[in-house]
Amino acid sequence: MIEYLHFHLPVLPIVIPLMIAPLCVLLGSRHVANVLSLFACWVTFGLSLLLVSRVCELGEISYFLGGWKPPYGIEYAIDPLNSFLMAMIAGMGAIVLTYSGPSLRDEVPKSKHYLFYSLYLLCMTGLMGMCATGDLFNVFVFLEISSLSTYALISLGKTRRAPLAAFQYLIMGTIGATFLLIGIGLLYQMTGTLNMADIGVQLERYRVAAVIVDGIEGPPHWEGSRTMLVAFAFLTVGLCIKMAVFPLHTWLPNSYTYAPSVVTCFVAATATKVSVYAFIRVVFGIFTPEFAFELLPLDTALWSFSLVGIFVASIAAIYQTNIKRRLAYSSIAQVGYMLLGISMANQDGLTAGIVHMFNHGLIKGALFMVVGCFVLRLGSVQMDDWRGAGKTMPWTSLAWAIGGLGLIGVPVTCGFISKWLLLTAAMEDELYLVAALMLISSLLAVIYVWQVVEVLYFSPPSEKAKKATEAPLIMLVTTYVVVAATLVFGVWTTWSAGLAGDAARFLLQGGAP
Amino acid sequence: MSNVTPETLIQICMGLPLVALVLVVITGKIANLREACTITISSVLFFVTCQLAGHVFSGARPEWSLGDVMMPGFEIAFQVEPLGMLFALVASGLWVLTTIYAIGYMRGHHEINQTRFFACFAIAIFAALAAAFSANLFTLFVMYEVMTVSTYPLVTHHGDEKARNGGRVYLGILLSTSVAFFMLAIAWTWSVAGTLDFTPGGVLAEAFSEGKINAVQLAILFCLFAFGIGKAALMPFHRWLPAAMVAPTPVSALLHAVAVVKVGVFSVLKVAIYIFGIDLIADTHAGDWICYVAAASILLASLVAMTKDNLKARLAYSTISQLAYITLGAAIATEASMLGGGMHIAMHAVGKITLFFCAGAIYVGAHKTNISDMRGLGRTMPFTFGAFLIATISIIGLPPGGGAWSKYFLALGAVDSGKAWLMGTLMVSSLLNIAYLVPIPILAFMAPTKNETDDESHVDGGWKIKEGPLLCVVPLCITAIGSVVLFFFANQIYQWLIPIVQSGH
Amino acid sequence: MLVSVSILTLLAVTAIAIARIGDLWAAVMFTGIFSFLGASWMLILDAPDVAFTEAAVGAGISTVLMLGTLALTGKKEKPTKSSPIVPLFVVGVTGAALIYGTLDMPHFGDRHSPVQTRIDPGFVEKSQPDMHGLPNVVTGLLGSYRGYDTLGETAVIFTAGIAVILILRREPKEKETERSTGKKGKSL
Amino acid sequence: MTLTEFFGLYNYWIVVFLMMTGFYIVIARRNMIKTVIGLNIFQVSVVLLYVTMGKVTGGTAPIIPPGIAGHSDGEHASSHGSHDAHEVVDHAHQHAADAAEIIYSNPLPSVLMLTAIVVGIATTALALALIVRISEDYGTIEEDEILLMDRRQ
Amino acid sequence: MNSFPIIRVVTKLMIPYILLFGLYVQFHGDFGPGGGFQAGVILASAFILYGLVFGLPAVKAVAPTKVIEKLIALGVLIYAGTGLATTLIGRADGGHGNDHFDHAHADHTHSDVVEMAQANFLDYEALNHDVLHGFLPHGQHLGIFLIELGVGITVTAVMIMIFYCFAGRSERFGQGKGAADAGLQSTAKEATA
Repeated sequence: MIEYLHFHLPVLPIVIPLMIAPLCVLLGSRHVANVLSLFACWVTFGLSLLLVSRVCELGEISYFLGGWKPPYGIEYAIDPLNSFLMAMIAGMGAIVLTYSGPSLRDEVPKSKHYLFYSLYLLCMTGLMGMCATGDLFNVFVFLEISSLSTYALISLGKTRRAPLAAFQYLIMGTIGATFLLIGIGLLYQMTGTLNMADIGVQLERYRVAAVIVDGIEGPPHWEGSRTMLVAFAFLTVGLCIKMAVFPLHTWLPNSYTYAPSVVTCFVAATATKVSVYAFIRVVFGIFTPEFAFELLPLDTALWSFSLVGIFVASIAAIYQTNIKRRLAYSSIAQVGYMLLGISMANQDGLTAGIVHMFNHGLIKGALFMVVGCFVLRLGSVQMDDWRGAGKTMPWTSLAWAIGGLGLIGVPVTCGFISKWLLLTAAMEDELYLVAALMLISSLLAVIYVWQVVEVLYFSPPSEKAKKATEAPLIMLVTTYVVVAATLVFGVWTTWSAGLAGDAARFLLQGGAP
Repeated sequence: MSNVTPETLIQICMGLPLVALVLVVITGKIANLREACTITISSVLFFVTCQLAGHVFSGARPEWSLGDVMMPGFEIAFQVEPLGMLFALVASGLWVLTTIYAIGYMRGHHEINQTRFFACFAIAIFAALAAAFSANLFTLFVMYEVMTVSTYPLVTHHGDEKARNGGRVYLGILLSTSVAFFMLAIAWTWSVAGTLDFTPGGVLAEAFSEGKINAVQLAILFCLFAFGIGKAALMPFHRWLPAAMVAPTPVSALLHAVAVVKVGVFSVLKVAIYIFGIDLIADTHAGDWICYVAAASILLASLVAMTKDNLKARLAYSTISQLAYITLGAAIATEASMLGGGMHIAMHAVGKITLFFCAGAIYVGAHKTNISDMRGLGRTMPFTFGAFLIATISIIGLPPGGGAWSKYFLALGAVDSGKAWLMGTLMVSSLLNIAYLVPIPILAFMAPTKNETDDESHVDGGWKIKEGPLLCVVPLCITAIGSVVLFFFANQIYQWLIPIVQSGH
Repeated sequence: MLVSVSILTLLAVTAIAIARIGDLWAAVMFTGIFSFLGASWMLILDAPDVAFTEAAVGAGISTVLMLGTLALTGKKEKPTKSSPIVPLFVVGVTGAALIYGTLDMPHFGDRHSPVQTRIDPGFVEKSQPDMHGLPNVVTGLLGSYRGYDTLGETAVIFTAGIAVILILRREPKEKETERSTGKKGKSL
Repeated sequence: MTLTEFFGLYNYWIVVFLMMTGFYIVIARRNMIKTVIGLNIFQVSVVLLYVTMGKVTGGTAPIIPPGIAGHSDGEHASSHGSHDAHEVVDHAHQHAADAAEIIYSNPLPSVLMLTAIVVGIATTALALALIVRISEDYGTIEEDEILLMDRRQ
Repeated sequence: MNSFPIIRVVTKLMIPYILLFGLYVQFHGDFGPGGGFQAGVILASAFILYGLVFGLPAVKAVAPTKVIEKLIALGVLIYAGTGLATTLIGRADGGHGNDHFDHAHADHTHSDVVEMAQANFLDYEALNHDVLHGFLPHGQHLGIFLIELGVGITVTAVMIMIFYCFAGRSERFGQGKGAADAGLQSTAKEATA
């Protein structure tokens, strides 16, 4: 049994939810589907943790699907980075699903629950699959699984704007996916292979050693670089749409706002991070950072876009009265921090970017879970209706305050760790301006988080808040588990920052997937 | 107790407030039990701190690290040196008194959410101790922020509009300065020096000699630290202090005397001594700009204090002025000025807490907040105003108040460094201190009450003593006596602190 | 050559027609034709499986689906007021980038391009022993070598099916009302 | 720009043109069905791009003719099981050699595009379902009008 | 409906052939173009045609919604189940599947996997068996057959389900009239308007 488990460990966390999803539909009962999906999520989480420990122990693990080695078949390449991310996705998936019960009953008609569970599992499958795979086309396929299920899940929202938001996301998302597909096609055209590691090796053939003129080493140079360049551009743009980088973020606020609370929790905690991961893979696993950052001025472009995005989105967040939308804009800003780290392309910066993926997932998950509790009890996401809820829902409000501190990046929360790492990385790189702007921008978070805290605690209660009672125990407990995690990973960072550091080292040592 | 190693004592010291926190939360429903727990633990803590102080002042430098939980280079580690020890002693000693006082005040005033109050109080003390013991800037920063956040619920305790506005300014200024300047400065230090450990003699000297940072940059860095440590309330980032006056008086006492402001100036001193090094500041004149700012703060805050009729507001501006002394001490960067700054932490703490205790006692006892309403009040509250007078003397810097010594050393430092004009500043400020503090007790004792016939306490021609609750009055008497005792005890403190300025040589 | 040029020309013409036409019904029909032309060209490019699928999907299913949707919504597109400058600019830049990208590409039909040579032996040769003589190499590839992609594809279809049920299935009336009233009861 | 380059690449350029037309329809049109039509054209064009890559001049479809595939005509369905496995392999190899004489176009792009087409139709179906819902809820499928309605609310 | 008897008759005549063609494409995919997906589309089109002409209730009587819904899931389960089965079987007698397979000769890229007596997910070599020789296909063939079956079932069911859902939204159509009627009526309305 153990041997079997160890051997198939890379594929089981993806296959289990993938199989349970149709099973939920086949059995067609709400309760059975609930139990099954919970089982699937927690088992997946357990397996991914096991996978992380295996990777730490053995190093990179390859798994050949169908027994066909690349370049013929599809390979699963598990390394510190993606196993880490998979564990996070599965963990968030499991905890959010455990949390979901009361909120789901409130927001989604009961007769649709089993379908919801099925799609939820599929979404998780898609995200996990995107992480695990070492095959570029397979990324596309799993991206689409997760995207399609996300569109449908978003459209489940109560208002009529939910289907509209889903449609807008669908259009943007499909454009992104098609761009990705074009990029993959161009790369395939140049290399004849789809395996990421293999593409990396093949692209090296196009590389011409740097010409030394008058003792000065010229810039490195690639043959056929025009196609590579365009391929890279299309992959980048496609993924940027998916991760909601600033000018391409238009789909995100509506999607997060109008989706059912549970969906927002899960999607906000995981989906954009997976795209960021895919981007990291493209930059470091396929193209070299040399290609991306020296041949192209990508780093400058990235950090300027990130910073503009951080400021614009943070300021936009301040002006939102709808709290879900406020957090959605904050998510756009936070993606900027991740890209900022990645754009530095060194050990520290990359570590910061990766660790922020993880930390922000936790924090945003926690905050949206809090929003879910409020929505259940207050029936509203408008700040006006939340007034004074701190008195009738003290525990939920406290969770918001702690989670908010994480978002701001106050010490002892995990948000601080990522901010700190990013800051030191920027200073190391002598990007003083970036460092200063980043710090100032993070103050904007204080405003948009604390406005809500003040509304909760210092305003006379609204009609809704007066009548409200504390959220159901199961939702509170799960929310506090995530909130506690943001604190734990703010102090004990061996696991988060340590693993992220390993992952960054792995990527920078040319560790192709 | 003697068989306990100093390392363990550190752990106990920082563990006790957390134990108190847990106990307070658990026993929250039963007020007497809750407060018994707090008092017991704070007393034990003071005792343990004294034990530890015995070790540290006799030359031990116990260390304790949280182990491998943080990223390499940034670790939570503790090491106790005399300056931190002194701060810890002050904090833990005054915690006992503040707790006793708070019980009297909170009950006398029927405050809500007392459990939350005591819980946050415990966290703040924990943060103060941890900051005092911190072995590197990173730990210091973490604890500094923990304190900011944990005191926010204390400041906004009343939960009304006024509290919200006060809290907004409090959190806004403290968080933004710490994030925008302090954090940047730390990261800069890290990238230049490669370490954040507090090292006798400073860590930046080497980087300076290697040319990684020049004199102007050093000065900028020093400014970043001085302004970034917003709790030191250097102008123009001082607004949070008066804003935080919306808090209940024990909190104000905690903020202004024990924990918050002291952790600020303590951090400034610590950075000046252990990150820059006295010699480096003196050689590169990195602190000159801050000298001007601090001197200006001293005078301006005193002037503003004179205009305030609200007692707590006047005390708040007085605090700003007094804190600037300590920052000034750090910026002047001579041995004497550093020692003076260090001593002033203790002297001012004891003096200022007395004043705040008095303000609270007046509020509880007579429901007066404005100075102009306190005419003749000294006759009904002689102990309170007596203590107020004694503390005033210490704050002004007159013998036999403890403050005399610290100001003496600061002046000495100013002369040493060749900035004789600072002497003038100190003199003027002392005069201003007299001008805004002394009238209060005089008014209370000498002036007739505004409307004597209406005064209930004026019965049968005699003055009936009507003090605040006993639990309020006893602590303030103790601290008033303490501020006098410190005058005679100053040599001892001087001896304790000597190693911090000498270890660099 | 002539055939392919004419098909390509027709494709381009159809595409422009679709872009310009205001009547949705006609646009859908033209889309079907576009797919069909595309399928024909795929046949010329030696991809009968893709051509078959494209014909079934593009000219069949998606046309039917769109017509069905049109029957439920409306057939006329309202003229847009927004200026086409920005979209044209975006499309122009994207297109120019792609054209630029093609310049270093192996030429059409090149037998020595990486696509043809990277995998050696190629799938056609390799699949014969591997698949025990399966004639249609595409099926072997689809089912076995890249069977996992196909599993993903099936999952996508499954997702779409479930999603459409979720979005469009009408809930029984009484349950709907029960839900709206029941919710109020619960929140108390 | 040489003539060979032109003839070697004009296929791609036309495909690019088609892609961009589709892309233009997607981003310029405010009618939702038109947007979906645009997506369809965009995707079909990408399929064409891939399929174009797989083509070899003078090649044929990657389906091995029955004669070469090593099985007597008309026995496809049941032949494999009845053979001894080694025999199958031998057969296969022999005929693989035969097969090598014929040039086959690369089957991999076809396979990828089969998947992509399926993904495309799945997306279309989902999009259309959403359009039906939106049309029922708002009474229109013009994005401008819907945004206006939402703003007024 | 009565107004178009010809359509009804032609439809009834066509449907068996469409079904037959669908099955052919399903099971002949190994040899010519086609496979589960195309077959699924064709099979579904037979049902859709039936529904279009005879109305939604009629086709739902033949293929009830519940059944179709289960079939959607069943197909995926068959596919993924095949994959899971290979891992489980491969474990039970892993070596077996590769006994008569000449690695070096065939350049089969199985790695050390085989020595560990484990078959990877979707490795159909594990499906070699000794039962019903000559009737049931072997290894890769059996695997491809099964997964194509899974794809076929899912695609058929999904296509039918999509049709049901869209048709169910049309009020006129949902009442039992054919879409042909509905469409004609609406065009007639437009003409008069």
